[in-house]
Amino acid sequence: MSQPSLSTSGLTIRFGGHTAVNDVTVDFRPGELTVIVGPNGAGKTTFFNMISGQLLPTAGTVLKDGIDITRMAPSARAKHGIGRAFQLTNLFPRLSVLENIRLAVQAQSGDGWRFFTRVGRLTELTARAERYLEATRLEAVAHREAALLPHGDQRKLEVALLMAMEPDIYMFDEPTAGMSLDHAPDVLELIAGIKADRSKTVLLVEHKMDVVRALADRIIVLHNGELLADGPPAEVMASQIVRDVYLGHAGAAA
Amino acid sequence: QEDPIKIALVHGTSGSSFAVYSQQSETGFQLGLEYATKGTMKVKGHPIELIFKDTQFKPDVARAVLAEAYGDDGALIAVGGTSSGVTLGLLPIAEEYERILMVEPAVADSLTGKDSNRYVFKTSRNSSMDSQAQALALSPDENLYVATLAQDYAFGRDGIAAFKTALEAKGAKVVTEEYVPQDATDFTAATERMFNALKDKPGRKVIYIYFAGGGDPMGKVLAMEPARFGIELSTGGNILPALATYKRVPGMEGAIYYYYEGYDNAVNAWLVEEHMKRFSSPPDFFTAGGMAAALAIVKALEESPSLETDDLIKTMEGMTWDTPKGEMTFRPEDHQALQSMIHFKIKVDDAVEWAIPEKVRIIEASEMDIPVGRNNQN
Amino acid sequence: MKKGTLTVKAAALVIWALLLFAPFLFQDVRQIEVAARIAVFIVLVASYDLLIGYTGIVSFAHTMFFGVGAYGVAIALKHMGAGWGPVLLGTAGGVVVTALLAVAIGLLSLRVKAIFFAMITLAAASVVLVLASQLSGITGGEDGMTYKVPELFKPATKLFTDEAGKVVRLWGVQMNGKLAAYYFVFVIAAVLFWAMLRIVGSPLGTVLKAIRENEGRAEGIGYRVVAYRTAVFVIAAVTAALAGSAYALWLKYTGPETVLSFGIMIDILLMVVIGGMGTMWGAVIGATALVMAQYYLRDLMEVAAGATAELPLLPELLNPERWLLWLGIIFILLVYFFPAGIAGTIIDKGDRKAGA
Amino acid sequence: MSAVVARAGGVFWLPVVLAVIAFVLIGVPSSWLTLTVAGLSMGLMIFLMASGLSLVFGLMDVLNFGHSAFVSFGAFVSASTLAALSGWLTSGSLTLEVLALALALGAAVAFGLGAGWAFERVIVKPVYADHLRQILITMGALIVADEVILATWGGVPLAVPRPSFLEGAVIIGDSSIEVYRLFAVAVGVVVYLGLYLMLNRTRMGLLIRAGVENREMVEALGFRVDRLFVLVFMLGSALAGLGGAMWAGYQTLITPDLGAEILVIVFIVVIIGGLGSIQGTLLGAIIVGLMQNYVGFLAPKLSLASNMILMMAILLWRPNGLAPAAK
Amino acid sequence: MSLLSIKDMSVDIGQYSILHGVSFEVQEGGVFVLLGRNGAGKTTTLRAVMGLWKPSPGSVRFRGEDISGLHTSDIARRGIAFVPENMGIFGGLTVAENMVLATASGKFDASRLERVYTLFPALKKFWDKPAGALSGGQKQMLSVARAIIEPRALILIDEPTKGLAPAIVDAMGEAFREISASTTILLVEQNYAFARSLGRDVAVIDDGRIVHTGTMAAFDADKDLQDRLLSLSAFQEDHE
Ligand SMILES: Nc1ncnc2c1ncn2[C@@H]1O[C@H](COP(=O)(O)OP(=O)(O)OP(=O)(O)O)[C@@H](O)[C@H]1O
Ligand SMILES: Nc1ncnc2c1ncn2[C@@H]1O[C@H](COP(=O)(O)OP(=O)(O)OP(=O)(O)O)[C@@H](O)[C@H]1O
Ligand SMILES: [Mg+2]
Ligand SMILES: [Mg+2]
Repeated sequence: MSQPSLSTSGLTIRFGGHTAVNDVTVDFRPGELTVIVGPNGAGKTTFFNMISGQLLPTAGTVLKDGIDITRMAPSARAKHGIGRAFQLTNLFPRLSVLENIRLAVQAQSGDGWRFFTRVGRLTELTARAERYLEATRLEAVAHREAALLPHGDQRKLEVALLMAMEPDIYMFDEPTAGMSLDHAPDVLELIAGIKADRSKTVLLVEHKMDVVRALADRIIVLHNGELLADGPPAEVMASQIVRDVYLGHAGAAA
Repeated sequence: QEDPIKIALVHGTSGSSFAVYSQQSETGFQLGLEYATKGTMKVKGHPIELIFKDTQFKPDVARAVLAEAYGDDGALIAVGGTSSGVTLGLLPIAEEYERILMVEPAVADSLTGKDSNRYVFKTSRNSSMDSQAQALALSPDENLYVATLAQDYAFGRDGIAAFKTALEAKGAKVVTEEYVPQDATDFTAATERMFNALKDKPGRKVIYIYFAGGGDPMGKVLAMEPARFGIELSTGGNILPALATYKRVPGMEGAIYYYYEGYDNAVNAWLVEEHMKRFSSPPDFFTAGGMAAALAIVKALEESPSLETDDLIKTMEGMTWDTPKGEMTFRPEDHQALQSMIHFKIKVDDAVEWAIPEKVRIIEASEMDIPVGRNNQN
Repeated sequence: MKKGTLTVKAAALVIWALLLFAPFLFQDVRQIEVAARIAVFIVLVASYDLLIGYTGIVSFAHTMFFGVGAYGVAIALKHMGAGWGPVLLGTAGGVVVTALLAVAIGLLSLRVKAIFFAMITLAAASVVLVLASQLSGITGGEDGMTYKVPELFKPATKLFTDEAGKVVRLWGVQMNGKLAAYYFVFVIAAVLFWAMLRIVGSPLGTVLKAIRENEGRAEGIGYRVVAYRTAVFVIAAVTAALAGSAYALWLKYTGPETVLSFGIMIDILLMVVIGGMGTMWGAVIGATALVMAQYYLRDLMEVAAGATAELPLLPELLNPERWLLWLGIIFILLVYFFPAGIAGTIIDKGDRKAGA
Repeated sequence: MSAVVARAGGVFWLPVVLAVIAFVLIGVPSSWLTLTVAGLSMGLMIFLMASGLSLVFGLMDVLNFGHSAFVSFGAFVSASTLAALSGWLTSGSLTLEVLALALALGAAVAFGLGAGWAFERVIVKPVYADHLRQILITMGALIVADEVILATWGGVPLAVPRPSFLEGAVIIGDSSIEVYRLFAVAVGVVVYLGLYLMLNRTRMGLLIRAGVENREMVEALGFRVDRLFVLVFMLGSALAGLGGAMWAGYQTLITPDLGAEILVIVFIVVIIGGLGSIQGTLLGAIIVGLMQNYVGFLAPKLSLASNMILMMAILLWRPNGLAPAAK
Repeated sequence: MSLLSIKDMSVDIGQYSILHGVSFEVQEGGVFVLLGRNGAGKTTTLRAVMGLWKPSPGSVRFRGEDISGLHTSDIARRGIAFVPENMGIFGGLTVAENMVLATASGKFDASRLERVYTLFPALKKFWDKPAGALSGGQKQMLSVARAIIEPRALILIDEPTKGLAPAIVDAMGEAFREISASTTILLVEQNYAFARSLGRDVAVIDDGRIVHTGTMAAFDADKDLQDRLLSLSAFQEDHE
């Protein structure tokens, strides 16, 4: 098996007396799509936050390709190829869709400090941004303010931003939450496309079992901040404990 | 009909509560013109035309309006301004346009100092006069111990320095100098320090308060009962509304620039009467000052061989003229008008809104040793 | 280009053109003073817009930097005498001090909540104000200081002389030092403004907007927010300092009231808002509008009070001494009805129509 | 360790620590006592003026630069009332003097209530949740209010008569304690207790904070946020008026700039206290009051910048202020 | 008489016209489901009923009374609760304080509180913690809990299952079924399986217009209709 592209060891965070993530040690490899499931409040988003840098762990380390990134600022991690889309839509609301994407492209290309070139001159940047616009089928709304988009389009833009960062590690936090069924397939197709690339590592938090089944190479289960199960989808979903804490009746029926 | 003579009044009339002082000054100036021209508002056949400019208490605006007065409106003489900083900014404009600027009522010594120029005359008093007169009013001798309280900036420090020099020349001692922030409102700490410095001294013990603006430091010091240590207070005179707070210190002595009952001369008599008639209140500090400036200008215009600025300057250097404060003389070197001050003693009369600074005596200009700021003669 | 944006740019360019020809168009002394002040304030306001409008940083220390620039030149000229050396040295000194101050404040406190940052800058500004009035030996204290400027800028200097040795007049305008000083200020203002236009149109400019919109996400996609914020804080501060240096040269007087007081900070805020935040061109309109109001609203009211002298009450309300009252009311109405400022509103309206 | 300190009252011991340090440094007990009482009462007077701002700023998240105008108005209204009743003050009757004082303070409060109502309706209502526009529009209002004060009372300083029972000082040994300062302490404590009860014993505080965060949701839960906000605003302005009235009595000679002069200090107090908490504001005010007096005595040179330094130090130590409301 | 009757309701937001004459009737009791694609106008409909957008012209009648001009708080006081799309949590307040504000008197009915605890144990655990620190799903639970802590006549719920784990979705479905015996629920959902299991009546909205109304049973039987209105077929099999 290939070297892990991302690994955590003993990752732990406490808020006051409450341990939200407890001693999680896990490796992720390129070409693999791991779905993280677990009840609400299990610590999935918090786990993501510690990898992408929004929160600093109380203990434990995060390694990206062997480099310790545990205490880096989010921007530095982004430079190291960690990309993240958020559970609650998190965009640049008063900028247009195209500007949103171009910002991510520009961060990736390192042009942010150029202060004397007109943005319009950097046609290369715009062209790249437009590629992601097409990929997420947002061309029609390219010049609308992000805040005015319908929910579904906002979720897509969230994904487009992540794609434009061209990271090695893709982290999606419930990308299709609240998305109607005419939109969801577009997003799932995109994720499938990244997975098909084989060189990227994908982490996906998702509650919709149909989606999980369709995409997962591997499932890990978090419960009360602890790693409860880790393995191939069929095996994990079949285990009794997962049915008890997570799936409930739905699991029983499936 | 001769060409009019234009005089610009350049004061701050908006943007600060000091605007009332400007109004007093301008009122006084107009009354002064009336008096000096016997109501004709003409000098040598030239009608006098007043131009009013508002500095808004901003030096940059002030410079622009003064330049406008000289350059666009053709003012021959300008009078102003109210605050020292604004006025300092005006000085070079007078030089640039080679026209006379009569400083009134701004106080600072520096206005006739080395940054000034030969086009600047000053009828208002300066801080040295305040401080020296104040020192003289304390009748200093070896037996006098003084603590001072002032604001911590150039005005306060310079004033105290002048006061100290005058006191120490007579053998009195300054035991501590306290400086508080300009907008201080709580004087407990400074007062406590002054009490500690003074209380064990033999002889007469005085706290001198030298303060501009509100805050009422005298009231605050008084509330801590200096009398229990045998300490007296002393402070300079003030405008009428502020004199109301002096009712708490009957018998206190100090020096004041002008009080309407303090001077006994024809000009002042006319001023008080007219002012009472028109505004049903007596004239205050700045009214008298404005009038003095007008009287100086009219006299200079009358006596000068021509209306050329150079002739006017020559006429005014050394000129002596009558004002509500008695005679004033422009000192030739720095164009500061030397003038008298009143040594007063506070009297309380319940029928009067303010405490009355009753005249003890007039401190003549000759008794004070006002430093020469610059020499315009070379 | 969109219609609204076009209108705003056209208006701003007209103002710049008027400023360019001001000495010839308006031959009064006061008008030139007004024009120079407008030019300086355009730069000051535009640099502030870079902070507040583009990056979303509320700072009350902008006049402090303006003041440091002005005092740099003033102190150098005062203590070293007139000459170009002191001007350069003073400007350089002002810029260096400004940059150091800005880096220190930025790194220390750009991490705290926006409103706390505003208060810290307010505190820093008042400390500098107190210092300026305290160190009266160097700064002239409360009263400020006057000084001589290089020969070239003295009104008596003749730029061009005819055979008789008199100053040449071009369309009735004397080719003297005052004219040189005006164009000096104008060119500096124009260059600085142009540079800022380039900045907001550059990739850096879009990053600033991103930080304003959503700081966390900007960090998340790879921008070091603190570094960018500090950088823009320094850029804006240095620009303000340069504007201050030019203003000190123009005024030949520097004091707390002209370059440091909180009143100027309020003026800048008003100008940014009246013009329209985050539009850069709005700075031109805002600065012009407010400076004109400061210089002419009073006169206008004098006329109005005169015209209505017969009516009851009105003349009292229109009393020129009360012009600030009206400025305040106009200001409230502006914030109320044109939250996007003049430029912002025109852009919104015009572009929307064009888009529909 | 820090947990123990926190449980024992934490930062609320700071004033005591300050006082103890000062006692050692000053060395003269009588001076220390004078300074401490003066500092405390100064703190409570600042608290009176700051509490309204804290209420409006901390709970409603409205940065009201116009607050200082209410303070000035309160000062002038009460001074004018006292001046109009000066006959009562000199009548020698204690009842009449107390009545005059009560009427003066009442007038300032009443004025604050009315002006607060108008101010909220006309000026602040359109700009909730927009800090920048709040700063701007309230600054515009401040300009207007200052002009109105200038037009009404003129620019000359106004002397404030004081009932004779508030004059003078209590002398203990070599230290003197002004009677007026004791009175200010009493008023400050009463106001603090009232506010504390209102905010902690009723749902009002909760509703306001919730309303600031998500106004629509509070309305969807059945509450009238607009009425609540106007009430809070009126209360804040009334407190400003009361603070101004008390301040006028302390100052005894007032100018229209009075409000603007204390605005910065009031802001500093609210910020170092921590947003949204009346306890924090009281703590901040007392610390500022004590510091002013101690520093003024021990190192007068430093007193100029002492408040600014204090604020910066506290913010660097605790970026959210000393005792912010739990968030 | 129907509990809620919406007639020819249009809503404009700024320059955009969002709803163009929406009409439907909600009968007392049971769950009424409003379905539609993203951006169809579901949220806007709920907000308009709640008085958070002003509908024009048309009318919204609640128990026969026209409530379309009323202030939101007055609408709420008539017994209508609202669970908004963005959850409307007061992040600066604790969970307990969030709940207290949802009661009219400031006191909890013990049995209802117990019910909430059993339904959403997480809320009990975090009772005194700031609500802003809750996980996405926990916030969703708190939002629903606020709506059911008091007896109401009608609850408007906007996508309650978004981001909830399957077990919780089940529990919530149970709870709704139980509540709907006494309280009418107007439910907006993307999760068709969830909606189907609860709904008695259904309306489908598209582009600001009601394009279908009927019973859930009939709608569920008509696959063509579903596919046409909601593109359901894409994932239909998975839900079976
Ligand atoms: N900043 C914080 N302070 C205190 N507690 C927190 C904070 N952030 C998260 N928590 C707690 O940590 C736990 C894990 O939260 P997290 O958001 O990671 O859950 P999750 O697995 O993403 O759940 P969901 O599926 O509902 O999104 C929750 O109980 C939450 O209350
Ligand atoms: N404040 C607003 N300003 C402008 N347009 C808006 C606003 N709110 C909603 N819209 C638009 O109105 C339309 C309907 O929005 P609404 O939120 O009601 O849809 P929805 O059916 O709830 O969709 P979703 O399933 O995504 O929640 C969308 O096109 C949306 O972009
Ligand atoms: Mg989550
Ligand atoms: Mg919706």
